[in-house]
Amino acid sequence: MKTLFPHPILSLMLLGLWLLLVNSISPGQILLGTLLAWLIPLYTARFWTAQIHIRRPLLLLKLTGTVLVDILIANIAVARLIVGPRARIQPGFIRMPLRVKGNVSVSLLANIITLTPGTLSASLSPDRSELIIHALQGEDSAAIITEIRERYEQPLLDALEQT
Amino acid sequence: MTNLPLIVLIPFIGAMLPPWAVMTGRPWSAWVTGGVALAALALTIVPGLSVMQGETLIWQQDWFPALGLSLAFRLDGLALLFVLMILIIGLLVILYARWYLAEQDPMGRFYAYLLLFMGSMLGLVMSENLIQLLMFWELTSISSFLLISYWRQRADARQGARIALAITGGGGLALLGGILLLGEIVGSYDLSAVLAAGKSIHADPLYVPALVLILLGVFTKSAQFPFHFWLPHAMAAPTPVSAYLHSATMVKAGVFLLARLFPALSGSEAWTWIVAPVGMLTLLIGAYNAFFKHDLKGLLAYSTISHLGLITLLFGIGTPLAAVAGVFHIMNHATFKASLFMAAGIIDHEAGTRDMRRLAGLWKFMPQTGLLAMIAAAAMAGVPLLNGFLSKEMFFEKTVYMASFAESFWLLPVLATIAGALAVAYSLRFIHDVFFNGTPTDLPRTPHDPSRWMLVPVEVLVVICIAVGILPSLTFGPLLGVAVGAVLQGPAPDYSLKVWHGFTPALGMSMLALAGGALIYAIRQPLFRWHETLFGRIDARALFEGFERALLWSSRALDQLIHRRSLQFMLVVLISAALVMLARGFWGMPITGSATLLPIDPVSTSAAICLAAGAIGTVVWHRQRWTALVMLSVVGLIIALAFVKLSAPDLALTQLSVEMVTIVLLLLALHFLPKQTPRESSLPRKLRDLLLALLGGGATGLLTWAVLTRPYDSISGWMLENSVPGGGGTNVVNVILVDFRGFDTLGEITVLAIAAIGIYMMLRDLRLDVPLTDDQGRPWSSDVNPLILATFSRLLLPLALMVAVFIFLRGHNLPGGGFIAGLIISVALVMQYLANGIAWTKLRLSGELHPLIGLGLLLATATGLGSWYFGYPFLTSTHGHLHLPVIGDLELASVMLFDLGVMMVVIGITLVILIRLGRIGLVQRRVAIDDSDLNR
Amino acid sequence: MVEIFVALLILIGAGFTLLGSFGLVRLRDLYERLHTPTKATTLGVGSLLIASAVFFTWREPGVSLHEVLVAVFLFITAPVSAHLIAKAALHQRSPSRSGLPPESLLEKHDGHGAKPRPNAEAKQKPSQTG
Amino acid sequence: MTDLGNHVVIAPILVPLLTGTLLVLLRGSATPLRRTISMLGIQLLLAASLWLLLQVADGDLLVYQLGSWAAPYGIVLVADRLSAAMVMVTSVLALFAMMHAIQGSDRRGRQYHVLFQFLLMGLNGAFLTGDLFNLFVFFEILLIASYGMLLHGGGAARSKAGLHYVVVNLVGSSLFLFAVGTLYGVLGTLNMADLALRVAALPPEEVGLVRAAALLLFVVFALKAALVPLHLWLPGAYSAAGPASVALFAIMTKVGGYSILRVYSLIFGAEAGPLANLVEPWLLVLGLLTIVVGTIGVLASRNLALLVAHLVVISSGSILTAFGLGSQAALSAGLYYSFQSALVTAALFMLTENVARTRGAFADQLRAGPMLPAANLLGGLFLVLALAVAGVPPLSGFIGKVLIIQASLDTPAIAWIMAIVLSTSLLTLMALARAGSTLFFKTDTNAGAATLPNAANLVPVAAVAVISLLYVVFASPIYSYTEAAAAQLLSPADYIEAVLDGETLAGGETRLDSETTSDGMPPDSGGHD
Amino acid sequence: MEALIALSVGLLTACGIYLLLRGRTFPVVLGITLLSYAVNLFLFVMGRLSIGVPAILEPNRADYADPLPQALVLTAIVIGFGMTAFVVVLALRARADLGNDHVDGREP
Amino acid sequence: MLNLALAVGFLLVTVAVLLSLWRLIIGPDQPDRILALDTLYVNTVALLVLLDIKLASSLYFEAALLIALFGFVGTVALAKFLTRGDIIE
Ligand code: NA
Ligand code: NA
Repeated sequence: MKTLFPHPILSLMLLGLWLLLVNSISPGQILLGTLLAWLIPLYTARFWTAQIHIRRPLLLLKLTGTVLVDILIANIAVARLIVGPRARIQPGFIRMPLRVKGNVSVSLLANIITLTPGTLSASLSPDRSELIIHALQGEDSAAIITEIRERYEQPLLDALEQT
Repeated sequence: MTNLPLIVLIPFIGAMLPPWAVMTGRPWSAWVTGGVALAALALTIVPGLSVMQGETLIWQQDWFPALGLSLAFRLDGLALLFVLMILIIGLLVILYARWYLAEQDPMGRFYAYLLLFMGSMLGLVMSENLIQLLMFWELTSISSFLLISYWRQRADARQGARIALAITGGGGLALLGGILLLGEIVGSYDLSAVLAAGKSIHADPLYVPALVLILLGVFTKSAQFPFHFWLPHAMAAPTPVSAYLHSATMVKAGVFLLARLFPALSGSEAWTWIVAPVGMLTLLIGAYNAFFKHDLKGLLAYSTISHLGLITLLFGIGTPLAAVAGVFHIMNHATFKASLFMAAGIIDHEAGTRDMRRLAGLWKFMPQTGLLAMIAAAAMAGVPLLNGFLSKEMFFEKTVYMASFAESFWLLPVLATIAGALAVAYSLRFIHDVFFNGTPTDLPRTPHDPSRWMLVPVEVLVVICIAVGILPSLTFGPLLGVAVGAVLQGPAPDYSLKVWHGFTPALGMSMLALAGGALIYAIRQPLFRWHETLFGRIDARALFEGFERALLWSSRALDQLIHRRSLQFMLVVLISAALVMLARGFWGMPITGSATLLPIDPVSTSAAICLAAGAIGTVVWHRQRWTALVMLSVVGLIIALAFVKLSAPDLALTQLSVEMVTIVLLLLALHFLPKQTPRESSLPRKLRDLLLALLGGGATGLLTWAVLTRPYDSISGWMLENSVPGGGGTNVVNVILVDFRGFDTLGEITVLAIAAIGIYMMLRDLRLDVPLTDDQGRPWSSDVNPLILATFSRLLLPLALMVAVFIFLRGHNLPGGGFIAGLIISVALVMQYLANGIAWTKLRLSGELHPLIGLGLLLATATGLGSWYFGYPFLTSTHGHLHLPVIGDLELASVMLFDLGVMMVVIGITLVILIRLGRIGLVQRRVAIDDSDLNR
Repeated sequence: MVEIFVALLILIGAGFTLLGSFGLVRLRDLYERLHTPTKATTLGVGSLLIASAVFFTWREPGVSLHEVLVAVFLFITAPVSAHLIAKAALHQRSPSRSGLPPESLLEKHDGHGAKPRPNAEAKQKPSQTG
Repeated sequence: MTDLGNHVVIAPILVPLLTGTLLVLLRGSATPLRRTISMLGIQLLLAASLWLLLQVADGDLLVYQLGSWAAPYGIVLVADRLSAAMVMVTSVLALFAMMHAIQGSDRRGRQYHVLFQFLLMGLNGAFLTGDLFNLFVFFEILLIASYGMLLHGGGAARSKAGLHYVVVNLVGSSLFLFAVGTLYGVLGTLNMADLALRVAALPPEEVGLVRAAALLLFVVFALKAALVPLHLWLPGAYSAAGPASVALFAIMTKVGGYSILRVYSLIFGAEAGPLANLVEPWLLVLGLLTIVVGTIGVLASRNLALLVAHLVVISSGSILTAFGLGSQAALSAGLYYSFQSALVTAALFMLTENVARTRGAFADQLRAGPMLPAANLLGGLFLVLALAVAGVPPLSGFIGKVLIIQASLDTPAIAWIMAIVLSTSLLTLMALARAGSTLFFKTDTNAGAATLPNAANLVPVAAVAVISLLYVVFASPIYSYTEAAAAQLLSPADYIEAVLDGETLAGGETRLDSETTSDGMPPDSGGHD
Repeated sequence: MEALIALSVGLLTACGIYLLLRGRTFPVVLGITLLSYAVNLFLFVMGRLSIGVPAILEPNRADYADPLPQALVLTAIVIGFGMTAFVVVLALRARADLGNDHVDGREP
Repeated sequence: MLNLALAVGFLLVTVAVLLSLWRLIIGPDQPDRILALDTLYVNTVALLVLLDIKLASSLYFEAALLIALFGFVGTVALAKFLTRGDIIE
């Protein structure tokens, strides 16, 4: 089963994607989509070195919601910063040690940081132990780190890494 | 009759024998060659007898009627005379050469060349067709080139041969021009027709150019002034060659032609005023130089020039009797000059030198040779009772006769006598300097008479000289008669071949010449000094070499000017040519047409601004190459947008995909190139380029404007109508690509496949320095594959593959298709390489990419070939709907297979190119690491 | 009603798109400028894509959701792009108004001075997971 | 199943394509196998070419509708006497070049056979296509293959020459597209016969545009044909290319000449109203200039390969001069000259390589080198080919030049043509004599030893020498053919009729009139599945 | 709009030509690319300009852009890509063989 | 209503395009140019979506998809060139 469907989540995603692409849910398209959703992961399986184990899907879903809301907030905040007086921007680099370890979770965290208000992950250390973050209002780095930890890193740890 | 061509053919075929025969033994090559010449001579007997009866034999075979070229041989008196000379003297030379050639000289080659030459001469004199004549004429030039350069390791031989070839070959080309004009005048190249057309030829406006060109041929071949200088240098040939070529054959070809075309060309003022003065000048210059040459063969060479001048002068005079004298002197000169050359060869052979300043008193050592030489030289000097005397008398007579026509012509007999005296003087010198005049000092070896057989040819010739000199009408008489008849193409005039004509002015001139000659010889020492100071430095070869050097120098100078190996120059020329042609095409024509135009909107305007910024930015930053590349990609993006806006979604997709791959490609390449371009164009150069660029841009802009403002109508209406019924697809562009014009697409993927193969070839063993820092000197980041990128790019792969399948499947009906799908897959895979590195990715890609190219090409071609099975032309498509339960209608078309082939080729090629290019650095680095391991 | 909704989405989307580019021009160093397109432009285009999805679902038969694909795609890639650009900027030591992180930290991240090394990960066998 | 004879027109394109594809698929296979496949492909091509030649020899025009789509909508291949002859000459040349290459020079680099086959495909396609854009495609095929072949074997000289050659041709291709685009933009069609019809009916206000496009196209073809001043790429490229490649290149300039002949006799021929005989005056002047400039190059060359490259330029000039005269006799003369000059210059290139190889470090430089043990053989072959190329009797070049001069006899250009053709022949002859005597006669005692040439390598060279002679012997039938080919070119109406109202070859069904829209559909469109 | 297109084609050509005439391989490659953009755009608009009417057949539409030049441009783009790739690699080869990146293989 | 919104939308996005272009031109650093180019790509996606809506045709959707995809690949390649020189290694 594992060799036939190496990545069931991926397969499901692909089927959905196919239906999105063709904008149709006719039986023919579902069949074709299923076929592709089966074949493509089979071919690309070896590119996925890390199997993603979602321990707490609901938590992940909640995190997604948080992020989406934060993106909206981020944009409004950024809009105000851009249009407003430039003096309000007090940027700075923040060094943030990471607690997440897995490839996927580290990458996800980095992306979330970038998409959410005022922060941007600028560099990941080659040993993946820390992140350099650029913050538009980076006077209080500890606060920013704490917020990131609480809002994003912990849920990620819980959902993807800790047993 | 049919053996006429055989006479010519035999020597050519025979020319293959000596190199074989020489393997049996050296002499065999001579005997075989002699046999060949004898065979040709034997074949001449029967037709020769008819000719002696006054017949003209013609053998003709159509060859190339459109050109007017036929295989046509003619044997009349003149031809017979020459055939006999060529064959008989040829036989004697063959015999002579047998003993002349040294052990180390390759004999087979010599005789082969000689037979080639003999055949060419025979063909020349027996040609009935003028173009055929010309072919043999040039063959004589070439075979004589081979003969003269026979001793190829000697510089003078090579040079002499080249000079001879240049002059006579060049003359031959002029002659070709003349003959073509003559043929145009007459309407035929058949000699019979030409000879019969004398009157109309003279009346034609092309007569003078034709005459001049033909005479150029004649004069060069017969070494007439000012083309005479090749002949002395041809003396570098082995003496048998000189004896053959410069007595009876090669140089006589010119005067032969003069005689041959005499009825057609002579008799005009132009003829007389060109031919006679050239002859006279040559006569004098030759005789003068002959006297001052210290080299025996040099003397003979200039004497030959002089005698040829005499013959030319006689034909130039143009009266029938002068022609008789001319023909007669051709015969006489051949006999005494051949024997003299042979004698000179013997002297050279025996004494080891030909320098008359070193030779002396040889009479004691080689009396037989001395006697023969003496008689032959006397004939050359015009001593009575020898053949040379007779024709020279006739010549003197003609000059006297001419003097009676005009007041100023008194000069003719005077000059003739002076030339006669000089001839006597150099003949005397030839004999006295060599055989008497004291005793020889420091000769390389002790001379003695040569072997019996080497003297036989000389003896035969000398006997002829005497026999003709005493009994002219019994010996040469009949042959001269028919020859003259052929030359004049009518009855010969009354002439008498007698030794004694009574006390005529000519006899007086002869006596005067003999006495004068003796006097000149007597005062030779002061004359030599005088000559040395006046003309000593004039050296024809140096002149020719100077000419050749000048030619070389000027052509090299021009060559460097024209053929600069500069790409910029080539491009400037090409672009200028295109501009000139565009301007010429447009000139005087309205630019703007009458079509209704589309309004401009702000989005398009700002897109155009982006495009302009991108293009200009690429130019402005072309020194910062990376930045230029960024600017360039803006242009590509805007072009794609334009395609979208202007209703070409397929184009937009293709443009975007290709653009992407191109940028990656350029970045890959840029890594191994300097990141900056040096400033090296001068301001004028920049201005020139700018001007050209603006003109070019203006031209294409105007062209675009001109077309776009015109209404039009095209064949594409048919394509829109037939796309669904004929091609089975609603995406007309795609239907055109895979069906209506599928052949273009097949060609296009072939181009891609070849490009990949070429690139693959170029990249093999490519070694380039991998920069260890960027252009600012910063070492590279050690984070090879940033984790975040790697993680997400892996996620992208299946998505991109899905999109590609989608794009491929819908291509026939909606924007998309195999090509774009292929590029999407490629880009997705390239992304993996970008994010994860080659080694990582390669391990995870199942299968090789290379075969995709061949398989794709094969699939596309095979799809095309499939239609053959149904009896339709290549690439005929078929399509239809397959109705499946549940799934519904499935649109299937054979072109999808074709498109699949396209897709495979595209994937294979893109990846092969990019990955190969990427691997250069990898390979280099691995080498570097290995090296550092060793150092540790 | 739908039309108003679509129009609103269009205006919001276009507005944020403009905002992103505006920030690009207005802000004073690269690291600041990086924030605006990543957030505003992405959101702007996202909004436009939703407008499109709504529009086509409304105007044409069936649901049109393929725009979601582009949006998802942009949201995944935009932060990665920003991250890589920031990395490049830090590598080049692009100046920052607030000053760059200490050189030792940058060297640790970027490996300046370190010899290039072959791809370590390549040595793993592809079948190994985790 | 279908009768293969119906597809003989496309065979010269498909045979090398399939051979090349097979060779691509057999990547990394052993050399003997590759050579065998390549050689078999060429022999098959030769057979197909001969078959095609025989089919068109009596004056038939064969039209092959690709995809069963009739002209002007689909792409058609057209075989007439001229195109069949060009294909034939190409095949013969290919055979000789391959005979030479498989003696070892194909192994100097990689992928030789693949590139060779695709180059053949491009050449034959260019000769056979009846569609202007398709001509562009085949140009590109032959160009990209020639780029690869030029670089075959590698080295600095080739890289440099290759760069020049490639870039210049890329610009040329751009010009081609500008020209084709303009023609389409004004006339709305791409089929050459259809273009001819539309040009003949051109409204006066469009004349300027079409003329501009036509002249631009002329620049492109002149570039390919190496007409001065657009010949600058040739000497470098041809002298740098390896012998195995350049032997086949000898035909490439002929593609330019062919295209000029085809396009300017068919589309802008006598019927083209104000655009009639558009390029002839240019051709005449530039052709003669090309001969002169080529001769300068020949005189100035310091090595044999370069000299031969300039000979190619001269021969191109001669051909185009003849074409510039425009009469049937002149075209015929030009064609007669063209076929032989391709073979002879190719053989000279092959000989050059042999000479260079035996002379070691002296290669083909025109200076005294080691004594050649096979000087007689090499020199003899050189002599024959030199005479042929310089236009000295009794070899093929002579007849060619005589025909050209003869064709000019009753034109105002006679004086120029005669003067230039004859004097440059002399200068060429002098340069060749000098080169030959330096290479084969002159020895430098310090030069070390030369090696013996590979006799098998000389077989194709000798074969061309023999052919050159036979070309004279059989001048009359050959000329009759070229004369008929010229006549066919000068009556484009037949061509147009055959293409636009013709029958399909395969299936043998008569087509409807081309004006109706239903025309061009497959016999049972949409459904022989 | 026509004028805008004509200007664009002209500008692209001009920039392309200027870069083609530079002395180093990389700018020449850029020039070739710009020139081929110009050519492609030119060839494309030879079917005249039309907005919003792609040649995808739809039941209720009569207006279509001319599909043929689009097909030609597609072919031209693809061929151009092959050529560009070739010339880029050739530039690398020349750099390796000649030691510099001047188009004539020698530093001026 | 929709048309007005579209017109305004086009206007705003067009201005955005020009602003991105401006940043692209003035730079000053290489990363700035990558960022500007990346933004330009996304801006064109916006333009295409607007065009889709305006023409009520989804024929340009794939173009938007590809621009999004390739804009990312381009940014990655350009950025990697700056940090590593060799983009495929
Ligand atoms: Na003496
Ligand atoms: Na690499």
